Amino acid sequence: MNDVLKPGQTYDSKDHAEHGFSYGRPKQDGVDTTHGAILYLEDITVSFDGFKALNKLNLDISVGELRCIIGPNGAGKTTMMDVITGKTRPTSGTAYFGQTFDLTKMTEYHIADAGIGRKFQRPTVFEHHTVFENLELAMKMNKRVKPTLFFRLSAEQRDKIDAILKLIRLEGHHHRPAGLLSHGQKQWLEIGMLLMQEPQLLLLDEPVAGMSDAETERTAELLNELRGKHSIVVVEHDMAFVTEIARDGQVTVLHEGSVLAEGSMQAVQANERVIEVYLGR
Amino acid sequence: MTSSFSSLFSRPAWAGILACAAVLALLPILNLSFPAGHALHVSGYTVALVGKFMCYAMAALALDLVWGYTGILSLGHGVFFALGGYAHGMYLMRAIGHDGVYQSNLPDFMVFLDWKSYPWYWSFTDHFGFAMLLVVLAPGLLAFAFGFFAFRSRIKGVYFSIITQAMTFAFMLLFFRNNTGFGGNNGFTDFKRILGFTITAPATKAVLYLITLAALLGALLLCRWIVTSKLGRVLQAVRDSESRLMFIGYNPLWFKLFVWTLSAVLCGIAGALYVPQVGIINPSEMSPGNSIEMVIWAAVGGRGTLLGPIIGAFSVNGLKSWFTAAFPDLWLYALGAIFILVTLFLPQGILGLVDRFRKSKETA
Amino acid sequence: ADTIKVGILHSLSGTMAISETSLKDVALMTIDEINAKGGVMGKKLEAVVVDPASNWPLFAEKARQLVSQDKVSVVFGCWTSVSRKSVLPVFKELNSLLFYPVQYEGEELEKNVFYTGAAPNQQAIPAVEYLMSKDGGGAKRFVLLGTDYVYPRTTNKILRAFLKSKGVKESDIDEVYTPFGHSDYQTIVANIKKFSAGGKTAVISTINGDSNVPFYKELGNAGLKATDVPVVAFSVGEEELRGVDTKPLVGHLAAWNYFQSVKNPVNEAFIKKWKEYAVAKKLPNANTVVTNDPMEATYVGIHMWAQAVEKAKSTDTDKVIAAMGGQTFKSPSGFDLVMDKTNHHLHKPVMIGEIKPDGQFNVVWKTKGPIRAQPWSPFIAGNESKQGM
Amino acid sequence: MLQVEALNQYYGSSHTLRGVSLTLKKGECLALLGRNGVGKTTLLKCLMGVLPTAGGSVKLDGRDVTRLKPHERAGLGIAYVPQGREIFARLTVEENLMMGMAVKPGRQATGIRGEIYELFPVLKDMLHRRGGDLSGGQQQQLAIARALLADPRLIILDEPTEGIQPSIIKDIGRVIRLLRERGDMAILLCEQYFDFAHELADKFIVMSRGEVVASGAQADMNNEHVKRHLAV
Amino acid sequence: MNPMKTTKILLALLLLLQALGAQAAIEAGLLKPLAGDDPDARIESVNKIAALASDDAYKVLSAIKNDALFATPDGQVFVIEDGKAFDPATGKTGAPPDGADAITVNNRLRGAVEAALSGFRLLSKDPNERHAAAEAMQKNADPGQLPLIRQALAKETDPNIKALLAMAEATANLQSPDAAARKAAVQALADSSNANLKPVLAQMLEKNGEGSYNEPDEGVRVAAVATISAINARLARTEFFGNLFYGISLGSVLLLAALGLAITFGLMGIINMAHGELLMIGAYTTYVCQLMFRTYFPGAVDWYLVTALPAAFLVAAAVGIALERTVIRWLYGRPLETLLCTWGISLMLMQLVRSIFGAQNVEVANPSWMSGGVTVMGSLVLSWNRIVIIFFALFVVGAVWLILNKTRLGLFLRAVTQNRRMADCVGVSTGKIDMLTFGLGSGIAGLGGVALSQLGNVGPDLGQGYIVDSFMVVVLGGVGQLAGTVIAAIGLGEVNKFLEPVAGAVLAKIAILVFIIVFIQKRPQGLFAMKGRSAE
Ligand SMILES: Nc1ncnc2c1ncn2[C@@H]1O[C@H](COP(=O)(O)OP(=O)(O)OP(=O)(O)O)[C@@H](O)[C@H]1O
Ligand SMILES: Nc1ncnc2c1ncn2[C@@H]1O[C@H](COP(=O)(O)OP(=O)(O)OP(=O)(O)O)[C@@H](O)[C@H]1O
Ligand SMILES: NC(N)=O
Ligand SMILES: [Mg+2]
Ligand SMILES: [Mg+2]
Repeated sequence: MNDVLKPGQTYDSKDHAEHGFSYGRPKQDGVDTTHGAILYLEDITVSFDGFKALNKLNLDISVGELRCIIGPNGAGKTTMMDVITGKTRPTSGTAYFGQTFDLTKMTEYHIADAGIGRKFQRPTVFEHHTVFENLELAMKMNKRVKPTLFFRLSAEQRDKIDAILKLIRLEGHHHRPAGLLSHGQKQWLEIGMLLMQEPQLLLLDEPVAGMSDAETERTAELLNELRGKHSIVVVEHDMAFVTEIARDGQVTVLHEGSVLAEGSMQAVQANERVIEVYLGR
Repeated sequence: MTSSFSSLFSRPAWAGILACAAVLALLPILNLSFPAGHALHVSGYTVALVGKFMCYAMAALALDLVWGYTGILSLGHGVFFALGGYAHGMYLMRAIGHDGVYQSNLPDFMVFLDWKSYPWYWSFTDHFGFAMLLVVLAPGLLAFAFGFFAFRSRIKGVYFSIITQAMTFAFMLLFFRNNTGFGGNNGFTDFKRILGFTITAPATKAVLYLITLAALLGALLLCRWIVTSKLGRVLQAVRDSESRLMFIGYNPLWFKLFVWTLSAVLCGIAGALYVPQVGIINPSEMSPGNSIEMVIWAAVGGRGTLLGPIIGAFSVNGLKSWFTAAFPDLWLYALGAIFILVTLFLPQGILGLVDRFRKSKETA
Repeated sequence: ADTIKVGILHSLSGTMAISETSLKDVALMTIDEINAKGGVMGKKLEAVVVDPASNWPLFAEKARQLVSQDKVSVVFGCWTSVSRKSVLPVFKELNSLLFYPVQYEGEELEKNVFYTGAAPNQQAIPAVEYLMSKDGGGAKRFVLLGTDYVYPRTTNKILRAFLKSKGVKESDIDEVYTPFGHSDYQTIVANIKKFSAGGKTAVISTINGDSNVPFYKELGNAGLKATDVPVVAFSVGEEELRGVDTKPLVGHLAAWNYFQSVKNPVNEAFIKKWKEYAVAKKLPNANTVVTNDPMEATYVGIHMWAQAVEKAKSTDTDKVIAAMGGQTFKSPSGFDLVMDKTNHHLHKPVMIGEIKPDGQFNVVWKTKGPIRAQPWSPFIAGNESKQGM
Repeated sequence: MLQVEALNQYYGSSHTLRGVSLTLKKGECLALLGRNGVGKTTLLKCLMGVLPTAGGSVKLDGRDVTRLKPHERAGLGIAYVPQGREIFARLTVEENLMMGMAVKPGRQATGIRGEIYELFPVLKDMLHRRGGDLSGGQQQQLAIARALLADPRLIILDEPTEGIQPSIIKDIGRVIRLLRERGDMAILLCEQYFDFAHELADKFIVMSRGEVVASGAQADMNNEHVKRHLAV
Repeated sequence: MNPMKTTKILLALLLLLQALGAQAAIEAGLLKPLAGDDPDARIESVNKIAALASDDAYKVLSAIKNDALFATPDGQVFVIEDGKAFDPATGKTGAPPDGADAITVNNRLRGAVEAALSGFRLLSKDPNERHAAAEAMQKNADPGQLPLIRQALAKETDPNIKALLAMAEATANLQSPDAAARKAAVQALADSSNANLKPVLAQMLEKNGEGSYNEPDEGVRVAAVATISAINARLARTEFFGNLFYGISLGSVLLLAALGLAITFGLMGIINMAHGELLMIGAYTTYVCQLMFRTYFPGAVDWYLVTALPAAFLVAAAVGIALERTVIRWLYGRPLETLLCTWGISLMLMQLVRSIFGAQNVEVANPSWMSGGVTVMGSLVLSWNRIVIIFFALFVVGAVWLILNKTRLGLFLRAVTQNRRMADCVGVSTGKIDMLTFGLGSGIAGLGGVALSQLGNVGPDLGQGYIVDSFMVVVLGGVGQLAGTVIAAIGLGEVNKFLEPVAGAVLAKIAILVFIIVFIQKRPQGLFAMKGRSAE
């Protein structure tokens, strides 16, 4: 029984994608990104009883890019992530992961499996599992029933978990139930879980909310390390942090469900409309 | 493998389990080897009672697997128990042969409904092996089909509990109908023999008893192995936050379906062992109240511990048997009070009490 | 031992407690009565009461407990046929005795059981004959309405065959079943009304237990009067009517082998004793207690058993069985009831009563004397050969 | 007005608060600083009465409230904006605001003061939306508005800027400053956003592993000693 | 008994004596057989007495009907009412004689008396009496009654009664020797909704032994076909409305049973297995109120419900509050523990009631204004108790809705049930609100119990019969959704009642359960699911 896929090995996951069920198939290692973009959102509209949380939103993320998204409270940033991860079905519009994965037709676990990982705005971890188990659960492997039943942790995998534990500074806590962690610790744990998943696209919804300035800095360092290895989308309100990680990459400003401005951090910060609706004077 | 086998339980837990099993195994032997009146004699009534409790314990164990670990509260496990029982009962009915009231090769109730031959769904039930297959398949398939649709629709929490209750209630009404072909309200009773052995013979009873004990132990080990595997941790994650689990790439459907079906099958086996020992199976086993009682056994013993539900099934039923005879007019007060006191003062059940006791000793 | 233990196996909780609790009390009263006269063979009787809680497998367990743990000499108990069926194997296996006091469907004869209630020919058939007679209203069409279990099913099967033999067409018979505890009779009452448009109709009700009250309430409110569509019930007695407002039901019928309203000295003494007992033991609602047929059958059964033990000079099952045949007892029904020599059933008189506004019955018809039970109804094919054990 | 002395608290066997003491006067704003998981939220919960304390006392205007239930403390004028917002998810925004006035007698709790909408204009558009449907930042604003509606004498804010857009952080800052300047309210502000806290506080305390390790006036906040306790 | 003969005698003498208005005592010989036990003689005697058509005869016949006719062992007959004995043989009133016993009345005698009385009543002064008599007459009128009907018709002023009488006349005319009269009668009956006519008309269309139609006239047969289909159409419509009504009625019962649970379970999240017992307590409170009225205010016994409603509410609420304070309050946020605990409570409450009131059912009578029914569309009887209960259910739902949505208590209650800790922090005394909420839910269950007592059993197991249904209703409607509960209850009632005639009671019930299971698949959160983020 091989629990973990060897590089290059793939499972076919086409046939069940449209139905509401499928085995938890491991991701295809190669998302087809021949055109250089890993995520395309086109004309995405999400409407809740007439209220448009997203309004014809367009967004492209290229492979290896680190994109920051900012925007007023209620602009639709979280909703956008909901659409990408299959939590919310858009009312209209298309969303593609690479060339082949139509995200609007896939289930949450299938999307996760295909290589999109997400950190939620409110930290969500398995509260009754220990920190260690949280990481073990998130670890990249064949997530079907049988392999899970016969799974044995290898030394390599254990090392990986230990490394991550260190990274998120919860080494001493690995036997504690995650529910007993403080708010900020949960944030970290969730980032750790995300890393265990080894996704190609990371979605981080307000990763430094509730972190102290020092910790925010560390997170920025971490993201800078990951830059290039993964494609990353970060939503944040902390301008210092955004400036730090955006460097000279693109920053997108959402407002009322669509893109208000896009450009370098300096350009965006200077934008009158952005100042008016978001930054304030 | 052996090392992982022995690591299923802690050392003291193993000792306790094996000691209990040995004592239980001794009961029918004492019953057979010593004449009534002898100091070491154990009455047939006691053996029959303990045999019944072991079946209940197995049902409670099965329920704990889905409830305690996966957070799926079934208020309809009685239906699986009963289906296993009915499947075995069909064989036992056919084994009566011509010894029924009407000396027909049909069961009395069919003669009585003017049926001339067995309906199709009774085919092959005269073969013991096929009946045993049915014991597994009937509850298994029902659980699989029911679970598949329910879990696929992401029915959760009380909604799931209530539709399991609706399911068992519907089955009860269906089996109460005489036209359904399972003996209506009377169900199956008055069995004569099993595999050629007289069912009331003390030796047959002892063997049935020992098989039940073995099945219970086997089920315990199997469940324990499952919950300590990584799959067990996934199940608990399903219980705590199913949606989060999906975002890290698991499809909860198959995990839930796996334990749900397994649990139903274990429950069906318990029912199948119950029928020859108790001597009757009828639709009241599917009444919603019976399923709720199973939940109560698990809760009283300590949910999510596997051993707890077994202890719970023994203690609740033991008390009930004692109370109904000792205070026939007041027993419901006593039983009701116990349920209340257990929930208020032992939120982790009886096993929780043991834990607490051990902890307090450790710290002291 | 210096006492003789007797078991009492009636549900004191659950759905059947409604009917069975009073049987337990009557049994205890009868035992007191026998003890007051010196007991049996000079020994006092000692009752062992258990509660099988309307749960059929529990009946089997409790029966086993009574016989093998408590070592009782005889058990008085059960109400529903299913509870009887579930304890039968136990009594056979342990060769012990059960006295069953309720009317039932027949089709059974067990060496270890004495049936002190009515077989179908001692209740159902005479009742239908009465309905077809001029005095009973000359019914031409019949609704057979029952709870879906073996007693009503069997009884109706027998009645169908009987009606057929009387020339009633299939289309003039409607058979309807409801589940136990059914409580909404609107549709059924409307259908009865519809059916009765086709000619003089009577309803034969084998509804058991809790459902009777909603049925009768619906019947009363829908304006179906006994003079239009009489209902004859086989499981509704004085005890059940305590829970109903009987004014709208006046004239509807029940068939039994005993009614509280029967006038004779034995019955008067029986009722008086029961009322006094209820008060003395502070039974709930002691001031309104009533007697009914299964209570009488319990009373008769215990006395006959005691007589048989005296005769056999032993409580040994086989000896008592041998001594039971031919036992007579002066019963509250006003007749000397005889235990049949061979078939373990009593010879019983049949009575038909109409409901009175006070919840009692007005006996409008009865047999001249007790009649012999036919547990194997001649209206069921293949029963001709089965007469004895 | 608020006097906390030697407060201790345990989660099971772990000692989360170790003899925390602090005082706060009317019209003052105290910033509570510290790294993740040092026990800030725990302390605030103990002040509100949500968690039981194992030792020490909490006094409000000299009155010992250590044994009072949260609603009794609310009745005495403490309002709480918890970390994680704790909006009533299935009540509308308007109803959530009405809940803010739960401490007041029915007659005085008929309408929502317009002033609230001036402070948080977004809420006005959302009055009939369910609280749980709001975005994270909107919920945070709702939580603060809810607390203000009680007209408290002590307001406890647990990381009120978390997840809030910069312009509104400025607004919230303005609100807090306004309240402080009004002088009829004591403010206990737990904050990770140092500059924000620095701007608003009159004084501060720093916690580490359940203990107060530094405290002082606003002017001392930037000193090295303090920074060390906040660094990773 | 032959009704035709009866009415003939009756009629002849009636017409004869009416003019005289004679006031003669009844011969003792006529009365004596009434005291005997020869059924035929008694019937004959009834008919003869009826033929006297005097006030005394009316009195005697009514007395038979009302069980007020007594006989002494020597065969003297008295009407005994209000402690006074009237001797019809002498016309004197005095003290009741010793040893007088009520005469035995069976259905046959009662039927004869009713037939005889309906003749009297057709000409009664009371329009209600006349209406009832005309209605009875219209069911099976025969030609012998024609003169009587015509006479009544001539005198009748009330248009409703007139229409009924015309229908009765037509019914009687069906057997007229004159084909034209028969045809007119058949055509006139096209407006009838009397199902009893169908076999009569159908019989016209059947062939007799000689191969010719029973009805010789072609035209009459054609008319009969038309009339039958008209009656059928009307009956089908009636049946449809009947089912509709039965469904609403069943739905309102389910609703009343479930409404309290919609609060304790739906809002508070307590899996309250003792809910059924709270219904039961309401029903027993009704019983006790009735008992008090019977004992202390026998004159006003019809109004016992007026006190039973508040009493049941208060008693059930008090029991609920007691449970909440002693047991349930320790279990908030642990719904499954509440299941276990309330199951225990339910066992104890049932046993408590058994100990106090006995295991048997107790009798709760409908007050007279809730007895019987109103006839609509010709043949559909809508019983008063059900009509009252439908309106009562509406009232209770309305009240609950107001409390939940329009009061501060309702707001607090919803807040506490959603986030207990935060509600506490904003200053709501959660303990008090919990107590009041549980009390409210329990009290409403008590009100449900009052309603149930009017329809079915009042016994220790009453609640057990409704607990499963109640949970189904609340869950189907969507937990915490009052409107959902209402629609689910009515919907289940309707589905059940439209299925039942087709499938029978058992299969209908099974079908309903399957329907619930399937429906939940489609809407996993019930009918009125919470949508959006707030649902999580
Ligand atoms: N299920 C829903 N029903 C109704 N409205 C919703 C729902 N989900 C989101 N909304 C609304 O959609 C808008 C966008 O919400 P979203 O959470 O995406 O904002 P955001 O950009 O993430 O804001 P924040 O920075 O505050 O987290 C908000 O106004 C919110 O109230
Ligand atoms: N319910 C609990 N049971 C046990 N330990 C807990 C519980 N809640 C918090 N803790 C632990 O107590 C410590 C203090 O937690 P607290 O939430 O007070 O931290 P904090 O200072 O508010 O951190 P943050 O800045 O991340 O919000 C942490 O180590 C946390 O793991
Ligand atoms: N035998 C009966 N009434 O079940
Ligand atoms: Mg957001
Ligand atoms: Mg905190």
